[in-house]
Amino acid sequence: MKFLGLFNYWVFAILLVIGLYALITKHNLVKKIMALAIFQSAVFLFFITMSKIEGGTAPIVQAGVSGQVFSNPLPQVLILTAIVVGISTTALGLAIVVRLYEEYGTIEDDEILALDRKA
Amino acid sequence: MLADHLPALQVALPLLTAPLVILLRTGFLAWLVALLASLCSLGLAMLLTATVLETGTQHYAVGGWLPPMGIGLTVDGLSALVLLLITGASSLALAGGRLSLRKDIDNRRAPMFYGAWLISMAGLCGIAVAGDAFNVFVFMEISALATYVLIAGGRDRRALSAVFKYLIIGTIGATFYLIGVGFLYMMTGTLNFADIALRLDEVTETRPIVIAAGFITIGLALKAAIFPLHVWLPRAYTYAPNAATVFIAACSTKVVIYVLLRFNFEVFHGNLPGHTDLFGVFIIPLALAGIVLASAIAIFQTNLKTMLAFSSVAQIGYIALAAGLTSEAGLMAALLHMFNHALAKGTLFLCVVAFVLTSGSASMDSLRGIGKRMPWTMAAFLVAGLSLVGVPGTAGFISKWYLVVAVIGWDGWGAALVAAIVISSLMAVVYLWRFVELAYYSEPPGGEVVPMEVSRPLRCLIWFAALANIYFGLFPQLPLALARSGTETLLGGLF
Amino acid sequence: MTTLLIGVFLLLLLVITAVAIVRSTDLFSGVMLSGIFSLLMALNFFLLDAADVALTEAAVGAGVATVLLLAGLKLTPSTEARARPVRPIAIIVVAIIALLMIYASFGQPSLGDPTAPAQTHVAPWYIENTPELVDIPNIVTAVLASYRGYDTLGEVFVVLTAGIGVMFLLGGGRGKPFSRLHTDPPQGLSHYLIPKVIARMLAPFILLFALFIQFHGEYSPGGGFQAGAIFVAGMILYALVRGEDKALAVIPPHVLLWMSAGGALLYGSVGLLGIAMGGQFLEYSVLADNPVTGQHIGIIVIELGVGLTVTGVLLSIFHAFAARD
Amino acid sequence: MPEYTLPLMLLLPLLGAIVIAFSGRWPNIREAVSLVTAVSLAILVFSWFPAISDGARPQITLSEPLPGLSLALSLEPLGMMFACIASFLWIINTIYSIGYMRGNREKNQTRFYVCFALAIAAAMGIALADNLFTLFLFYEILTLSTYPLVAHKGDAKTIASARIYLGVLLATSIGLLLPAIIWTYVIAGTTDFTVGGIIEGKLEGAAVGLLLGLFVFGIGKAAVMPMHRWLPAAMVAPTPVSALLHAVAVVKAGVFSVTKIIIYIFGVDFLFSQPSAQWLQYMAAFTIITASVVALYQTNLKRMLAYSTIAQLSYVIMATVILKPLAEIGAAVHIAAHAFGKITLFFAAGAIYTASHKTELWQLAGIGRRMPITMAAFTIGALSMIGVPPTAGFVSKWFILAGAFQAENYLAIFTIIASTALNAMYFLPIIYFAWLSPPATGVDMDHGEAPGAILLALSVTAGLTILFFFFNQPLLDLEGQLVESLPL
Repeated sequence: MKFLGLFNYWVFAILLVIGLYALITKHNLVKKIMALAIFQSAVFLFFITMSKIEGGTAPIVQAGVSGQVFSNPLPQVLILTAIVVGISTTALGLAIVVRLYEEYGTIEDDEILALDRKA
Repeated sequence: MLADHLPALQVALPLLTAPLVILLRTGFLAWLVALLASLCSLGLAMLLTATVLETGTQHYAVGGWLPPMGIGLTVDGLSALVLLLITGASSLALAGGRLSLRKDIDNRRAPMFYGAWLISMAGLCGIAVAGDAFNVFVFMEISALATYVLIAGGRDRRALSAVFKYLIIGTIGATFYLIGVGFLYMMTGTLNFADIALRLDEVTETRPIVIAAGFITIGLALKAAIFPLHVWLPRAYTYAPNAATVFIAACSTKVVIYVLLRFNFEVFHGNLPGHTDLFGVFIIPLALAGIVLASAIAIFQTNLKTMLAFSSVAQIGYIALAAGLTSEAGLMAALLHMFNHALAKGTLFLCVVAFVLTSGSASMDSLRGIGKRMPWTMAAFLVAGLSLVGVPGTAGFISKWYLVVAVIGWDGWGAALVAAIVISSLMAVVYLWRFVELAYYSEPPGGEVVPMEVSRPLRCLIWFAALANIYFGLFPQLPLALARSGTETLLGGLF
Repeated sequence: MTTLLIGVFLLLLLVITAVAIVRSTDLFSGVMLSGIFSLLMALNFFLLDAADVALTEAAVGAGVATVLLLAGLKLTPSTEARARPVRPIAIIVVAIIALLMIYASFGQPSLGDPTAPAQTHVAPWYIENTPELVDIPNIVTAVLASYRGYDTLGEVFVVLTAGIGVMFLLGGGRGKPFSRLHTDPPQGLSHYLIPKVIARMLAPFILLFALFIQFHGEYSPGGGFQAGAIFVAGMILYALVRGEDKALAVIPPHVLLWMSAGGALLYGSVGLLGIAMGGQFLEYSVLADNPVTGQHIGIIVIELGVGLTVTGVLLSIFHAFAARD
Repeated sequence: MPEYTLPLMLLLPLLGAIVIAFSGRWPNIREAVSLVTAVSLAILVFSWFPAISDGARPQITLSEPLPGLSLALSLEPLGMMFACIASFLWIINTIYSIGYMRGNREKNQTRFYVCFALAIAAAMGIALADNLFTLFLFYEILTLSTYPLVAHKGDAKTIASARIYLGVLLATSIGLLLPAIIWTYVIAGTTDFTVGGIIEGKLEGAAVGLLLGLFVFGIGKAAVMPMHRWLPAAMVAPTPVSALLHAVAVVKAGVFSVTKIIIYIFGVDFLFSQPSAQWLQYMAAFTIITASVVALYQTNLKRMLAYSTIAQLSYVIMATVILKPLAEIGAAVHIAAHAFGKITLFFAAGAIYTASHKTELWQLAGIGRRMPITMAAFTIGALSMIGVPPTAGFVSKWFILAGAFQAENYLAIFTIIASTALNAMYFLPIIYFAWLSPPATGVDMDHGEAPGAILLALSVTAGLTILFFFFNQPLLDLEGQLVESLPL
């Protein structure tokens, strides 16, 4: 049971390193942005896992019902913010990629580096 | 009445001015409003500093909810020091960078640029006043995104590839930080710094805490460009618009180091057995490598901005080294060096703004003989350069002095560390002097010496900054008081 | 137990999808897989009692992010240059990180443990006191908008900054807004009958749903951000079907700019109003005689601000991408 | 005399520098300002002389950047003498410079005068320093302000030499002197110059020798081998600058600092009791002999004089570390005596260059007939270097030798005698050939004396070298106090 209870955390760890691996090794900039999204999603999973309480329900008070167990609202709030931060980063990153493609004609970072060196 | 709300206003003022700025129609107006907002922030920071020095640490509960339920703001000497840096650097860069920015940023896009500038500044201020670990993350991301925009404003296309790299590394760093905060929340159930520190004592299982310390330290080290995690910095500094470099180089990495110190000393130090040693063992070798190698790399640069950027990596190494000693003297040295290095680097980059304004490029070749063409600016560059080296009478000397005193007191390897500091100081002399010789004793491109000094207001501003380097070298009472109060808060948990 | 097993199954799917995203060399299928990844993630969040987050992840991850990535891919090559050899060193490094974290996990409270520190300190206070202090059913909204309203203010500015950045880089906002507005061939999918009809029918409902989410956020999952994202999804659908220029005619760029800036300003001025009325920054209790009413007013207004900014910014970003060749 | 006149000694040349910088367009005004500043500075400095002789010790603190580390000025006998020498010789050097710079039509003359005034301000700061921190501050300013002077010509060769000059001086000061100061501060808690020293009881054994080494080699301006490389390199500078380096300020600042540190930081008594500090006199002896031998092999006049200076500086060092009262007086007096002699020699070398563009020794044969005044002065200077009465050099050597006998220090005695012989061997032939030989073949002798300003300057210094032999009592009185105030 302990193992099953920690399974979420392991998936978090694995997703995190999959994203990190792709970030390090991939040269395609769009791919890097996707990898960044996986990387960040892993952290979302981590926080939301933390918020779950056994037998709990979403923290919305229903009129007339008492004695409910609510899952922890705080990590959820944090992740709402983090998701927004993530999409903002993605948008900005993509805009930079588009501009890079217009300037260099490629979105592979090793080719961009080679062009920079030549200059 | 407003005096009670200074911590919140410090962030709210520039933050809320930004949306107004992007609605403006011309670059000049946007610049003017941004400058005014920046100056007002500087004023607020001064008021706040005075208040902190007079009455001690300021606490503020946003929304009227007391921490740890709500988000608390905490302003102590250390925050005040960082606030002064941020707002001062921003005002200086905006005031001195008008013409330069007008060249770099076309009028149509300028309001967006200045809006991003204000948001970046507000984000940094937000970090400096935050008392909440997640709030730090939010404002770190605000300032980071805005800073990416600032850097992407560079005219060279390499600014784009530089900023993309920065974006990826910055995001990894911030996410690592967030993971660390998550582990801390998991084990303590709170996000408030002071509260985390309080409740860490009760945690019997420390494995997740150690992992949290690791993630936070590495994540922040990435953003602070501590060697060898600095790869994003030199290109970002080099290709950013010159005036933006003044601002970014003076304070953005410092603010991250500020968070690093906050966390490692206020939260972990004293609560996590062996953390202090581990922190030193981790950070000191990296700092040393950074100090020596980055200085060496700086010697071989052909672009003035890149040279100064590598010098920044080395100087960050000094700060990290001093902090890694985890002693009172070491922390004093670290905090002072944050202030003094910002002062020197800000002045140097401001001179670069002036150089590029008249000669069009920051490559060493095009700056030959600049000392004859722009004697005033070059002299100011020299003064700030001496401060960077740590010549007595300049601000840089004060922090180097503290650093060496702290290092000598460190048992075991004191002499070796002193040697490293000395060697890198000498390398600083070498890379600076390479440029000084070039500026004074080689023929300008085209052969003729045409006086082409920048406008008088800019010259005055540059000299104002240069003289500040001397003033704080002779009368360092203000940064000393702030650093001392900051050291006390940081080590508060220990004594 | 069943939910737990479903969770395990979903998580395994997540890992497989992630690997597939990394391994695919066709970026289009990568984008699609990313969308699936987000949906799976959203399902997982739902299982973990995080309804608001699930909704947001679905709207943002599967919706907005996918659209943005597609818009980006339209302007850049859509395949990776070539397959690259696997780097053993990188694998070793990340494997070590993973192992360390798994090692650390044995010191962590397991999933759902009600005695974990995270569940016993601040969180119960929110659950106990919200009915009395803020009196809205959705505690997530209460925390988001009131207790941690300062973070949310920051969040709005993150969005605004992204918008500023994209407009700065790709054009938009004031002045000569988008490089290509009126081109001869009919834009969008308007010449296909079925999508046209469906979209015509769907778009108003989507917009209506967005408004519901906006103003019902206190009672059920949702709020300004989700509403904004859904509203934008509706507008994008409209733009895809009727063409860019039509969509821009409905909400012109300078209006989007005003919305973006205005929303953020609205939020901020509520904060300053709190100071003006004798409270702290972002203190809503002082906005009315009755503190609880004050909280309600504050939350509604700032959620509106969030919605405005998110809509304005996301649409501006979309147009900025879409208008580029 | 009120104490606020102490900072005035720094401000005066500083102010002069600013005014000079702004009057660059009118050379006459510029040089008049230089001269006026120099004269008023000298008046100011000399007016303190009687008071200091009577035992006054004015002190003033300007700022205290760090606790226990202040920017403070004070005046004591050693500093008084250094200030007198520097300020007085500045006047003469200014007169000489006017003749030299105009005579050779040098470029960038304004920069020259500005930097010169700055260097003097720095030298005053060193003379008045009340603690190691203040000393270090002005020491670095002196290095930096003389760099443009050394690099004056601005061609590639000059720049390379100036780089050595700056490199050695900055590297030694940052690399060795600064750590030594910080070390002192850490163990003693202060860096104030205190009668009797501040180290005693805080440091023992080999560490004392190490600290002394850091100080002595850190003060590269004292040119103890192997830190002497900068001095021959700096010979590319115009002659007035060489005079500044060798006589007025720079090397004097070096030996002055070493002497002051030995007396007021270590304490003579304490150092005498430390075997680990004895290496310094061997080093000094080695430097004296080696530099003299090297001088013997030089063919360029100025380079020969440079090596002669290196040897003479180590005289002062050695005299100081004999650690006996008479020797300490000798050390102090030798700073003055060498200043008069060496400035005369350099003025003469510059006069020869200005009048005939001769720089090599073999070209000087028979030049005495063409330039009698110059060569007469040169002869007096050379005799003073050797230590022949009635010149200044004799007085100081006498005291040093007396001190050495008092200490029964045979190493010092032998070194002094041997080096005197060596000095004679390289100076006397020049004098002989200059006066008595016919010109070498192929050397033009169709020139006369140098311009009047130059002649005036070198006559004055030559005269002083002689006069010092007869009228040295005030200085001996002053430095006698140094000894009385030392617990010997």
